[in-house]
Amino acid sequence: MLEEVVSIEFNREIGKDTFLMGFRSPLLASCANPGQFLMIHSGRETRDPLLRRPFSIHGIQDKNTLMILYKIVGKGTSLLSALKEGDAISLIGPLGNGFTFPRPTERTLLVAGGMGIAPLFFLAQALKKAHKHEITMFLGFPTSQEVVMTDQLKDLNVDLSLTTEDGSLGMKGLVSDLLDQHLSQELTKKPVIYACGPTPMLKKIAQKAITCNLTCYVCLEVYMACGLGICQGCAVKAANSKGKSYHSVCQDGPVFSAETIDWEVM
Amino acid sequence: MLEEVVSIEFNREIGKDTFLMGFRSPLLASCANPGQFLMIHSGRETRDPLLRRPFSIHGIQDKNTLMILYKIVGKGTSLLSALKEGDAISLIGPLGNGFTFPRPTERTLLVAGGMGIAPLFFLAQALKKAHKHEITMFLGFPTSQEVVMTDQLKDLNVDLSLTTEDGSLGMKGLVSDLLDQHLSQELTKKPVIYACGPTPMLKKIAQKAITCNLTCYVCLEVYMACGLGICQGCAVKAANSKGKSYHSVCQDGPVFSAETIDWEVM
Amino acid sequence: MAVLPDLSVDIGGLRIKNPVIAASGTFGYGDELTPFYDPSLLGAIIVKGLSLRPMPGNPPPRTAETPCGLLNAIGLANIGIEAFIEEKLPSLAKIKTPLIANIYGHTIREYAQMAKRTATVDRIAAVEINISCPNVEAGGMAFGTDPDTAAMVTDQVVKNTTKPVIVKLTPNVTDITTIAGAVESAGAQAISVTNTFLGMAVDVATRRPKLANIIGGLSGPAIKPMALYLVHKVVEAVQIPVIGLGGIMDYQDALEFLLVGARAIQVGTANLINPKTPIEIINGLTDFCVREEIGNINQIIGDLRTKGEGHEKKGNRKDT
Amino acid sequence: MAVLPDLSVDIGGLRIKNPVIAASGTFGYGDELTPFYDPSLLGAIIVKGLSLRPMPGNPPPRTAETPCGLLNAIGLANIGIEAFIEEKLPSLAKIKTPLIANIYGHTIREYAQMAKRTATVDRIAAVEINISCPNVEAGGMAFGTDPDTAAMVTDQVVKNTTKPVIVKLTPNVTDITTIAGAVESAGAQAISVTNTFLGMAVDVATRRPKLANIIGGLSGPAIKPMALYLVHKVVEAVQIPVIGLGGIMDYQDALEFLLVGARAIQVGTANLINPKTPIEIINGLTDFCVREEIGNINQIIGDLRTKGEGHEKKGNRKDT
Ligand SMILES: Cc1cc2nc3c(=O)[nH]c(=O)nc-3n(C[C@H](O)[C@H](O)[C@H](O)COP(=O)(O)OP(=O)(O)OC[C@H]3O[C@@H](n4cnc5c(N)ncnc54)[C@H](O)[C@@H]3O)c2cc1C
Ligand SMILES: Cc1cc2nc3c(=O)[nH]c(=O)nc-3n(C[C@H](O)[C@H](O)[C@H](O)COP(=O)(O)OP(=O)(O)OC[C@H]3O[C@@H](n4cnc5c(N)ncnc54)[C@H](O)[C@@H]3O)c2cc1C
Ligand SMILES: Cc1cc2nc3c(=O)[nH]c(=O)nc-3n(C[C@H](O)[C@H](O)[C@H](O)COP(=O)(O)O)c2cc1C
Ligand SMILES: Cc1cc2nc3c(=O)[nH]c(=O)nc-3n(C[C@H](O)[C@H](O)[C@H](O)COP(=O)(O)O)c2cc1C
Ligand code: FES
Ligand code: FES
Repeated sequence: MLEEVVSIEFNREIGKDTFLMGFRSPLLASCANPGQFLMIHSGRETRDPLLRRPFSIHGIQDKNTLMILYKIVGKGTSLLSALKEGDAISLIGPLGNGFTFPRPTERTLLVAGGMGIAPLFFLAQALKKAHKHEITMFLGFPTSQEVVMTDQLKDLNVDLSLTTEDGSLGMKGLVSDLLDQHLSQELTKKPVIYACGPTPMLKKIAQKAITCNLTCYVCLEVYMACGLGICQGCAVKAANSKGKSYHSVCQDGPVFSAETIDWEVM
Repeated sequence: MLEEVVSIEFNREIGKDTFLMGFRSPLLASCANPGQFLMIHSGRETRDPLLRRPFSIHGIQDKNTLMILYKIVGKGTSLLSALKEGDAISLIGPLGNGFTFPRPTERTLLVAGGMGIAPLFFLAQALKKAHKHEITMFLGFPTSQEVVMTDQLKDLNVDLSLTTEDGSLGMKGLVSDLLDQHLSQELTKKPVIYACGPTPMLKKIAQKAITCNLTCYVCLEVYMACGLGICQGCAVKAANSKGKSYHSVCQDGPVFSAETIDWEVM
Repeated sequence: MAVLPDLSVDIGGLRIKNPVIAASGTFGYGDELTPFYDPSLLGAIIVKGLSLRPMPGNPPPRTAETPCGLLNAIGLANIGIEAFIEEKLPSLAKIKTPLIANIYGHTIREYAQMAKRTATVDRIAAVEINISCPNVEAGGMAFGTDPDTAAMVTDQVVKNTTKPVIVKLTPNVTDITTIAGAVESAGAQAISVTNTFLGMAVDVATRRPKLANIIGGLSGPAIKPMALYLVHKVVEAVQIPVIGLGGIMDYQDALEFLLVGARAIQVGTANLINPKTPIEIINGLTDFCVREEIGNINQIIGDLRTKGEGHEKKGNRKDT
Repeated sequence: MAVLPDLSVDIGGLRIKNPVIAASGTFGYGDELTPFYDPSLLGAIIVKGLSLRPMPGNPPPRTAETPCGLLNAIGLANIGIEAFIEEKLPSLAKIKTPLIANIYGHTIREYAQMAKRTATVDRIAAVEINISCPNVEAGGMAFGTDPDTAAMVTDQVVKNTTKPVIVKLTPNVTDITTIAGAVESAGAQAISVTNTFLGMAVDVATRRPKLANIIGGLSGPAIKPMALYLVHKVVEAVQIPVIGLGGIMDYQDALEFLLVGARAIQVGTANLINPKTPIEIINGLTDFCVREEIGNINQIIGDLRTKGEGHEKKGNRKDT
């Protein structure tokens, strides 16, 4: 965990309101794992926005360049998108616990909704590198204009299925529908599921996985003030009320085993 | 008085921490007078800084380009200096009352301290254009690195004298010293004085002018919240307590005849 | 296709065509911002705070910027109620929206006298009592921090005018609901929440307060969450309409106040920065209603949803 | 050439090497930010608010950003004072700066019990009483809004511990000086001003409060002018040292509080954004003193200049 001011190498729109940003940080690049995240602050002179914003590490390029993939949803991401090559940003990372890798023989199923693709792409890359895993991936986006990273995933030899909510590309519907369909088939080998995306999607997937008794890891996105484990702001209800009642997403997560979360209240 | 979002044509450092910014605004350029000012806001996504900042109109280029000359002193000016060609800023103007021009035969003396040069350069330009006035100008800066616009003033055929506080260029001392010296000579013709700069400098000059019974216009810089005459924030004590006690700098000024201000409390 | 939504609301007997009102002290006497738009478009205009006699205001500096906020210690500089009515009002004839007089007295008697003066002036549609100004020595906020005094002022104003009476509360109290309850009982027809928060700032280079008055009132986006909380509390405590204000800069901010139950909102500091803010808010609210298929703005007012845990309901936008 | 200035100050019998203290709830239990710097460099550390028994905290969402501010409704999630002393304290041995326990009770008896528990723990240098938390049902802020109750809590804590007692006040009162006076009379050795301001925020897309708890406490730069005003008032009202906090982000902010008379300052929300803030403030104060030829930080404390009108004194910086 370190704080570093880095210089932006690129920051380009690769889909509607969706940006890929890269910055040089050999130190962070050398220790980043899929599922971990960064807390980023763009403003230098201004106190508005006040807090850093959390972003998953999306990958590493040429050993020294770290990437994030993000979508404009508000003030912070909008300001981020206006930054140009050479501009400085401050980041803290790598934070949180990354994904637990599957055993080399396990069937691996990645399910990404929207920007959930950010950490899962990094995971796919890492898995392919480590063990040449066979990976099935379900991707969901609101509409075709927001679809990103499919070429890169195909280059990685990932078995890809796509949904869009409006049906403008791939199957029409939600990515969780794709998973339901898939799991309703007779499966020879139980998959390990890795999911990241909006909370309602994760809830559906996690509950399905628990019902089917499948190992499932979710990468949660909640509102974070510090990302450092000091404010206790990022609580999620723990499933097992005998132990502690809340997990800290920034410290105990953001990756959780599905059954450790109380999905009822999510 | 209008609000306009304009595109920056240039924004370059022409002296230490001193920037010249130009933006296209045919409408404003057509009605701007020397001594008038603009309220400028640079931030789009952010509420910090909150208020607009006032800047004198520094001149007009090619009929359609308006210029300001400014120095980085805090948050607002620092953010302004980071803007690049093509970036948008919002401005309101032209605001306030400009300088009352001297009669064509009057000897005209401009006294500028630091950024006080901004409106006075515009005035010099306008006077030369209108009547080919003979203009004497006293300029003061903290140090040689901050000296700007002298070449342009020479091009205008202004009779220029320079002081720096550290003596690194021109005479060592304050620009008000230069005026004192000048006024201590036997003068054949009484000059009309136009002064702009820090308040302590204006105070000295105004009091001197009043003592010497000279016509003197000062362009005041005070803290302004709105610049529009609605907040009553920009008050300065009026000299004649029989009438109203305070002037609104943004409405009644920023140019005042020296004897209308109560300099004791400034 | 879309029928324009009905934005009109009723504040204590005063019907206004939309819930967007210009706040006192940030809109001059009514026509200063005419170069930017026609003020007749506003729901109402509350003019600069008026006192019985003209007041010069405090020595400068009177304003200072703070993070997302504005400190002011204007000290109620104004021409006095008489000059306002005689000299200013006639020139405001062309403004086709209710004008509300914001009045401030040094004594309860002064409040009563001013109330009486408004009673016969047709052009004044309502009176807003300022018992919450932090920037004047006598009276001002002092009247607004004690329920009994607040009630007495209200009572005297109500008794002396024929107009709807709005009481503007100060946030600088332990329990705003007791003050709200007291002025309601005393006959106020509506309550404005909130005036500015007490604050100060220091220039470290000179080691001097940034305001000559040392202390001032804080306004602007910085105070929005606190103002919203206070509106929420007052709405729960009283029956009469509440007008919300404090840091409203855009239509989303306005919606936050309407959702917690404000019947109308006022725009203050934002006028100083972007004079067109009130118009942008009116347009924003109109578009929002069209988008969400809301025919009447009253359907939004108070529609805050507090049941259920967490943010799981995100995206569940439509229910009209 | 320059001798390093003496930054040490005394807060109610506790001497600290510099006036920069980590605020409760924004610094964990003391060693969480060790990856960024050695916490021994701080003047003191106030640990996360402790209660008699462990508390799980409020349901999420617990935080929301507002303009230049942070709303929180953590609800005092903590492991309880017993677990803190038994399990946490030993691992903090390597931190060479005073640790101050911030305690919160549901009843006056609980405050007394916790005070007693701290009495025998060498590693706890002082106790800060939290009678100002807006985010818990019983107690919390309620104890801090009434002078008599505030005095009773203070009295019980003072009687039951051997440590210096600091009382942390809430800003959500009409007159903070009466509360400050009451806790001073009850034996408090120092006063911290201020805890968070009550606030709320609404997500207009979902029409739900942004905090599950609906209301929360506002902190960060937005509150700085109000906190500074309150410190100014309390400094004028009491003899005991005042610790200032609220929105301090850099050394200039810290200087503002010192100039109005705070003996020391705390850094809260800034830790969440830039963990190195307290160190940058210590360095900034050191450089400032060197630049201004100030040998001892106490020369700055309370050196606010309020004489004379206007800002004519600008630039007149040196007088030591
Ligand atoms: C561990 C983690 C990893 C993340 N990784 C990525 C990523 O790789 N790419 C990406 O685009 N986004 C990611 N996010 C979400 C990202 O942090 C938010 O989109 C961002 O903080 C929004 O900031 P803003 O100022 O633009 O929006 P705001 O103006 O703060 O908010 C705009 C809207 O977004 C919602 N929102 C804000 N923050 C969050 C959040 N943390 N979680 C859910 N909703 C939020 C708000 O409630 C509001 O509705 C991640 C979040 C977490 C916690
Ligand atoms: C009518 C008018 C015309 C002006 N013309 C110019 C110009 O042409 N070029 C130029 O560089 N500046 C000009 N100024 C001053 C300019 O407005 C300020 O420098 C600017 O507002 C500072 O903003 P900031 O955010 O950078 O500084 P801040 O962070 O707000 O303040 C930094 C320091 O500057 C002081 N300061 C801020 N605003 C003012 C002000 N209005 N007057 C005096 N001191 C102030 C503050 O007290 C503080 O000490 C003019 C001011 C007025 C009123
Ligand atoms: C410059 C200025 C002058 C004000 N004058 C008055 C006044 O005369 N009477 C009054 O009731 N409120 C006055 N106020 C308070 C505002 O009407 C409003 O209550 C407050 O600023 C909060 O709203 P805002 O954050 O939208 O500005 C003034 C505020 C400012 C900033
Ligand atoms: C996330 C968070 C948790 C807090 N927890 C506590 C606490 O446990 N006890 C306490 O006395 N104050 C607590 N506070 C209040 C801070 O200590 C401080 O008084 C307040 O935030 C104002 O200072 P700031 O603006 O520098 O943050 C907390 C504040 C925040 C933001
Ligand atoms: S975000 Fe602060 S503890 Fe997790
Ligand atoms: S700055 Fe607002 S009236 Fe002049």
